[in-house]
Amino acid sequence: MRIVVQEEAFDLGAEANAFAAKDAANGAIVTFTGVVRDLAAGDLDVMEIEHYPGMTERALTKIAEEAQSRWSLGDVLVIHRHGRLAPGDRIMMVATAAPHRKDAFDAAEFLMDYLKSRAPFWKKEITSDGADWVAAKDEDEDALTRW
Amino acid sequence: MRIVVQEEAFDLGAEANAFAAKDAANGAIVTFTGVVRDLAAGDLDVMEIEHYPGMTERALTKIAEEAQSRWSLGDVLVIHRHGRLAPGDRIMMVATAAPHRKDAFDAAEFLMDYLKSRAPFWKKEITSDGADWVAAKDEDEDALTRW
Amino acid sequence: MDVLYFAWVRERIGLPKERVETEAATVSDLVAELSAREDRYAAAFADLSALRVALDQELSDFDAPLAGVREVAFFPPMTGG
Amino acid sequence: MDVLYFAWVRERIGLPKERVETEAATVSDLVAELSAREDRYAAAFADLSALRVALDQELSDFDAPLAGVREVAFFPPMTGG
Repeated sequence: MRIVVQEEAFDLGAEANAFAAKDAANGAIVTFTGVVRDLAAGDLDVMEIEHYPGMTERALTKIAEEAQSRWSLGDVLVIHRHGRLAPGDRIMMVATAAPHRKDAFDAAEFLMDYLKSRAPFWKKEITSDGADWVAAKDEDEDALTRW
Repeated sequence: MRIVVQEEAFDLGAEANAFAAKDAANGAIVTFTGVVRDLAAGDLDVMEIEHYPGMTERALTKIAEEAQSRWSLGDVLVIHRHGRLAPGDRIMMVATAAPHRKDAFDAAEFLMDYLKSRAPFWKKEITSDGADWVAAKDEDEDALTRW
Repeated sequence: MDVLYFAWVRERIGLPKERVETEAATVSDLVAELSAREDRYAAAFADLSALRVALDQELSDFDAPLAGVREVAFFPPMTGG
Repeated sequence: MDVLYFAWVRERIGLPKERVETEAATVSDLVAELSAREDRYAAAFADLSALRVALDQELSDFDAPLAGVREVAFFPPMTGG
């Protein structure tokens, strides 16, 4: 298990290759990568991600451990950035390795659902019109009920 | 949409980076990579993958088009190898890009479920004891019923 | 028409592809015709529930008509991914 | 104890962290105490349903006791991923 919280960009390809290089016990590797989207209006300049140093690592570790206890996983990776990002930048990624594909998929979706609403990150969108904190979505909270 | 059927190895990292480099319209990128597993016995020497040239590309294209019609996707990638592979080798990958994570995850799972039972590939496991064609699993056929 | 065999069907029949001149109306008729030829065909086609068929590279059924079909392929259930 | 604020709670109160000497028994008591201090606190804590609280870096509730707690953090619902 590897949990990384950092300001710098990460290399999705290098991380995916390193993660998938482990062994022949895990037939299934799933990655999810989150990318800063342009707003509908198309005028997003910067996305600022604030986090709670200390608690962030604890929360991510707890979520990853919960995934490992629920599914048969060979490995879990979580990388999440904070600081200032631009549209198209990669915010975060998770990766799961498992003997079977269903476990790898379910665990990756679980990680994402929990990471959205239970890891202490907050997003602020800065446009030419000003700055707004991104509101939590009811559907993200609802997504937790299926696990 | 890109469909690749090839004997040569592919570079998961390079493919993931290229696929995710497209644009800021898709906030969610999911990849699935299949790896040749060691058998429980641990003595798999070679996995031979036979396919039906012509039909393979048609079937994969049809499955990818079906995914695009069912979910809101920005892009789809399918790479599948044939020929002789060793334990730990990467057999195939799919990638999906979507504005929303649920679409990217569901489409990737759909692609995998259909690819397992509806794309003309056949696997043969060669061990020190001999060679056996891998039998299709009922659970893989059953997985299709949820879509 | 061209008849193709894959995986253990190919191994059992002993060739990957052959040209077959036939008046068979359906896939089942073609299977019966081939099975009558030689034991290796009869062995390969013994259990149709273990086989799949594609007509011109599209999955099909054993009761499908062969009119206009140029390529028939027989193989076991697929195991991709 | 240390009290931390994040996102718009931090902006509204105007600081990220402060040392608070308090006898408050629960989180709610602490919120009431802070809200009584100045308008900016009252504004930040006006709608508790829009807030979350963590005690020593674990998510908690507003009726949780503060005994033994070293670090309290207030913030809006999280938006990671």
